Amino acid sequence: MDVAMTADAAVSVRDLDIAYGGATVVKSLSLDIAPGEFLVLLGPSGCGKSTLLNAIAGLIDIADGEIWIAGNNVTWAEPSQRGIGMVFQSYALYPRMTVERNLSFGLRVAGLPKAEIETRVAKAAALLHLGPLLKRRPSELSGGQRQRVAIGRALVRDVDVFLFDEPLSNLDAKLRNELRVEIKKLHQQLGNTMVYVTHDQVEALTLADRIAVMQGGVIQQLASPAEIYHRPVNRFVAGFIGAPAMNFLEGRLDLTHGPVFVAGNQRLDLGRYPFTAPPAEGPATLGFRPEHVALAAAPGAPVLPATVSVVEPMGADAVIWAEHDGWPFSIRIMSEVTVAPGDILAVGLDVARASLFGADGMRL
Amino acid sequence: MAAPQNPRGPRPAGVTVGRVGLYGFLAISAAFFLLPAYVMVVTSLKSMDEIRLGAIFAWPAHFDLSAWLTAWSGACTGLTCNGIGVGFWNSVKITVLSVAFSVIIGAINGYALSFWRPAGAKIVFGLLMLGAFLPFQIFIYPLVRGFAAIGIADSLAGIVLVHVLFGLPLVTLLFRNYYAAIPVELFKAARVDGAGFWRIFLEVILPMSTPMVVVASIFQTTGIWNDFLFGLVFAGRDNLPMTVQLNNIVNTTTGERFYNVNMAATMLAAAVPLVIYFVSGRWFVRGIAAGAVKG
Amino acid sequence: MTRLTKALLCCSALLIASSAHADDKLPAEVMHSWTSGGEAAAVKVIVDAFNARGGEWSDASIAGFESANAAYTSRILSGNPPTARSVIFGLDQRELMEQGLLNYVDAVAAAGKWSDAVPANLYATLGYDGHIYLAPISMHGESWMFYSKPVFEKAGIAAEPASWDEFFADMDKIKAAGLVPIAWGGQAWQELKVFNAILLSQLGVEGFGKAYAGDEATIKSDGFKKTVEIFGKMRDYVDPSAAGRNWNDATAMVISGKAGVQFMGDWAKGEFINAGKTLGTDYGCALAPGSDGMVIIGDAMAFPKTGKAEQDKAQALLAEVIMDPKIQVEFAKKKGSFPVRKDVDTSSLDACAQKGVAMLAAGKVAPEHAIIISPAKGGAVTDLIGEFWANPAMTGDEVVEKFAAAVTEG
Amino acid sequence: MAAGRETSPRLPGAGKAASSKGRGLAGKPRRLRAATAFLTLVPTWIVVLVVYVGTMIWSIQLSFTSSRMLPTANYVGVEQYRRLFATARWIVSLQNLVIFGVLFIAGCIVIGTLLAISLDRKVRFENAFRTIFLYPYAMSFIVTGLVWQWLMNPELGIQTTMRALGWTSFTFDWVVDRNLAIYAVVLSGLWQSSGLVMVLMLAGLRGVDGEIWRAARVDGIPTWRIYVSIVLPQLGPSLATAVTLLAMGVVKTYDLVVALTNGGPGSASEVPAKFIMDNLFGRQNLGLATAASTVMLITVLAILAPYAYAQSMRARRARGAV
Repeated sequence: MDVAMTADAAVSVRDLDIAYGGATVVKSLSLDIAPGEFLVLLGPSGCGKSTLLNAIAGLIDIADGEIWIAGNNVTWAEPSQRGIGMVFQSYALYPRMTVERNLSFGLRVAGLPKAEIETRVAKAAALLHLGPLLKRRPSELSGGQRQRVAIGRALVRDVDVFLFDEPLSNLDAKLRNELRVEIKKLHQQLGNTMVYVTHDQVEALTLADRIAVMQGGVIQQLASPAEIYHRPVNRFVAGFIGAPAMNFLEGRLDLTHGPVFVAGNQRLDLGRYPFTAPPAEGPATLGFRPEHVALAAAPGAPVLPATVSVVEPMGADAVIWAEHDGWPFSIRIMSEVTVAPGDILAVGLDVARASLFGADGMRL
Repeated sequence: MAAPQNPRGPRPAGVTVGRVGLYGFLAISAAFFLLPAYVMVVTSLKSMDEIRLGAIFAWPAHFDLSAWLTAWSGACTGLTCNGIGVGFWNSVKITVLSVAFSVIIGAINGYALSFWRPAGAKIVFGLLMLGAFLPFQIFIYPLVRGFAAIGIADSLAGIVLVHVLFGLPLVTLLFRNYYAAIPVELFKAARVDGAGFWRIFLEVILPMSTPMVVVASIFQTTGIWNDFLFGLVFAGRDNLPMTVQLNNIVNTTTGERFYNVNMAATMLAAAVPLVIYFVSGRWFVRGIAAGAVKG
Repeated sequence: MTRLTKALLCCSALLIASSAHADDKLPAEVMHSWTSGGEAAAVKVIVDAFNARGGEWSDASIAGFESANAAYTSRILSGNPPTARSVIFGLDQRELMEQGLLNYVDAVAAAGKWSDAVPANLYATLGYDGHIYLAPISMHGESWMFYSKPVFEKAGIAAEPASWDEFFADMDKIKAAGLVPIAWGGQAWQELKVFNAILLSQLGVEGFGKAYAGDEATIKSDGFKKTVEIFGKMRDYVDPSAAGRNWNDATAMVISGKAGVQFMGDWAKGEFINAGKTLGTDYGCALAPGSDGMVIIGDAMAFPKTGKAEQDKAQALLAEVIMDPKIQVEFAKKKGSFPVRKDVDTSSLDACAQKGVAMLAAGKVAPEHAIIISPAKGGAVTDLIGEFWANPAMTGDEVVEKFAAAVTEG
Repeated sequence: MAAGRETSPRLPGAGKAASSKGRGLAGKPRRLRAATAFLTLVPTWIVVLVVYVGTMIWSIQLSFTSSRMLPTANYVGVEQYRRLFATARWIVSLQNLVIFGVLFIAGCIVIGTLLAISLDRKVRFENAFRTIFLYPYAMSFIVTGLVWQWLMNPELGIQTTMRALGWTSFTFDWVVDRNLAIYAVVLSGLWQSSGLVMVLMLAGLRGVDGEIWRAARVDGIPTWRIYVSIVLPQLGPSLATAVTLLAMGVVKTYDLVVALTNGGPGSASEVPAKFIMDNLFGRQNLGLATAASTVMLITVLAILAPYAYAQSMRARRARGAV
């Protein structure tokens, strides 16, 4: 890891180990987050993303490693001394305090002057439209309002780094979308560093400057949403990101006459595939996004006959579930195209935009 | 936990065999539970001559409240004929102090064990629970010696300390379980807000603990108010609780027994916990529903 | 501590005490278990006399044997014992004497010539290692048979039974009359008292003591086996709900004419008196059939070491008051017992007590187990007899064997 | 009880000591952060170590001496234990503890659960019923024993009354029957404590998701079946609380037996706590009493240890599943 770069980072995690009762949950993890960056930690449940966030917050014991925030080594600092604000999935509002007192609790603990507390609370309340709710108790608020209060509580702390632990998971779909936009706006307005944990890829893709996809306590890929979506580094990332999921075709790589992917009796020419390294023969998996399957033969692309089994209209577009030679896959099309179950389509695969993975699951 | 007023189960559909059976079962159960109370009340209202007839269920031939009066202020124990009333304020003193301290300490223990888990938390809790399962008579000699050594033998401090010592396992257990049901994120949020051990306890956790404070207080009040042996051994002569007087009246070996006075005295001695149950029974159920049974 | 230093301490204590102001009252906290009406009235006799002679009695009464002992022992362990505690004669307090935790009252005993006034076999149970530790208060006869005169009349029984054969014949008559022959107090301690009464009738005063001393020949004697047999036979003459019954409830059965006889200590007289019954017309008292002697238990006062000179003085005063002949008689009258002293005028006592006095004077009293064996052994015997009563399947030989084990080992 | 939040991240304390390279801005080793929590537990530690463990050690030590009224240091090896197990009354006490413990706990659970279910069926006067079922819990065991002694006395109580009412063959004489006396103790115990279980179970029932009822009704499942197969299995935590509270009482059972049967007839209803109390203060048998309490301690440990082990294994598995 480049030390010079770490010194500039808003949050820097170095060689972090976290263990519970003998089991290592996070193993020598390093991560740098730039000032003002919106970083999303994404992964399935149990991948260690929340653990990592809690470690950054100082809420759990780490076994080894260091954590730096804003150029300070805060590995052993109290959560409150780290210059962070945190928002939790269950809101974690203090049930016996009014919204106002919830917001001001941390400031009161810190012993700030009353006027200063009032200013900050008022500012946060204005920003989050909490003004009319200040005298209420959490039990008198809706889920969305509660989460806004929770965000406000992080806001008033006037810190450089915000930590979000699945903040929208307890909300219904509509509220989730609204609040997601609000968080994005907030980030644009404040320009703070935000570290955001979620298992929802839509949140990740829409909010993040960079996404860290985690699995088994290890960051699988750390890159921009576009990079992650289009050029996943391994099968796990490829399969985890995207809905419907990426289609995988099992086969082998044949280099006899230039790179060719062989699956059953189909031979797909990989001449246009951008290999990251010189390819080697052997078993391989070819992955296609549903939208990269065309209903007509694309120029220079291999064509497959496929039978339609289910059509899912989704408004703007539609997903077709089809099958070729026992291989089920999905296709995303514009909804104007009418297709019915039973139709036989000729589909073309855009090899240039596909992802090829070797036997070890790594991108080729 | 659903609020009690939420609809549960199918709406009762008029008079059915099931409903009749249900009320029948409840009525029989109620009779079983009320029978002893009935016998105690009617016995306390009879004269000794009528009691010697041996019909314990019979309605009193004529109401005689004198046994109650005697029990409260006239029954003799040894040379003093002051009834059990004299010990009343001692019992109140002992119970209030013991309940207050044991609930406060138990709540802090439960909080520390549940949220902070300092080194050895499991061991101390395990030993505490083990202590709750020992026959407590065995503690008397060592405690007497220890209390004498630190100068609180035969004192209010001594008896209160004993009750706190032996109430600790149960109260700690209750609060620990209750706090286990509180989302840990709340605690984390307070930590991020910079609150320390006491601040989180006093401003965040304790205000949420009312239901369990009620439950723990009721449990403790019942146990401490009804205690006899510890009061006798540790309270000292000036602080003897009511139960010691009750025992002197009820438990005489070679003296006469006035059953009407005994029954009245017994009920008077049980009055305080009974009233607490009648008044706070609803809170008790709610408090337990609010957390004691979550695991 | 050597005897000499003890004596010096004692003397200096007396000096300090006597140099104190004459008007100073001697405070004494007395722990006892005499909580009921008659008992309290008896204690009052001592209290009044004690206060009149310069003491200041402070009453600490606790009912129930285990509880009172727990409190007493705890006070001693915590170094804050009461001035005095009512105990029973004999081995009950022996360990405290051995451990030097009790004050002895040799001086008071010598001055009051206790050795002359108290029957020798009782005097021997008051002390240990040459000292007198206990001030004897009163004696209770325990082998009494109280009976209902109306029931006896109804069943056609003319005289008190003189032997156990007569007794069972009489009981059959009561049974035939549709009444309960024996009002049985179904608690082990009461059952043991009945057993003791029978044992004395079969073995006599000397044999009784030998049996409890663990003398194998005595325990295996025919008299002992006969005792077991008579005791077991009584099961046929009690009502089915006797188990667990308090003694006073059993007495009430005799009072109300539901039952014929009850074997109990002389404190049962109080129940008859409270119910307005008259000795001789409504009820009678006889010693257990065929017994030439009486089982007794005695109340005494023990004086824990407090380390305070004033308390030592109060203890001496209390011991003196207790053994005062007048107090002895008054106390006995109120409690239903009889005096320990042989040399007092007992004409004012009731007929039952007079019989007791006569027995005492004739040396025909047998101190019960609580006096002559350790509490552990006494407890084991109590368990055994209670279990034997409840379990008719237990054979006489088993009882003999277990009794021997209980009185030797505990 | 309280499997807790083992899946959630935990706070400092149990982990490794702070590594020196980690000392940074705040400079405070993490261990110290939990210092306040640890300090507040110090009184409890003292209680546990001095009073509980201290007493255990003291009584174990005395059990190897010949102590009678007062503690002595005359060691006699396992003599007291030999005596103890040669004492018929102690054997009976242990048997009774098992009988009483099992029946009392099971009975309270069954009755309490039935009452709770009944009250959960939207009955009228629920408050009144609940108070009636719960009030005995406010009464001391001494009172309970006294009253039931009367009620179960064949000549005073229920038996006589039923016979007087014309049912001449009615028999209810458990207290005076040496084979049944312990069951009389169980019965009065049930009267005193079932209400508590009712409250715990009622609280549990009120926490059951209402949708289960709707789902089961749609499926046409009979009410009793819903309780047995669906609702009751969800009441595990209530059950655990109830069993813990009742079990604490079982080991200490003393007053109830003293007041009801005083251990009789004979020694038919003796229990260990009474044996210990009698030998401590009635019979000047300190050595024997401490031997008995040591046996009790070992018994409790033998029952609790597997339970605690299972709990910690469960916690470990839960953590492993993160």
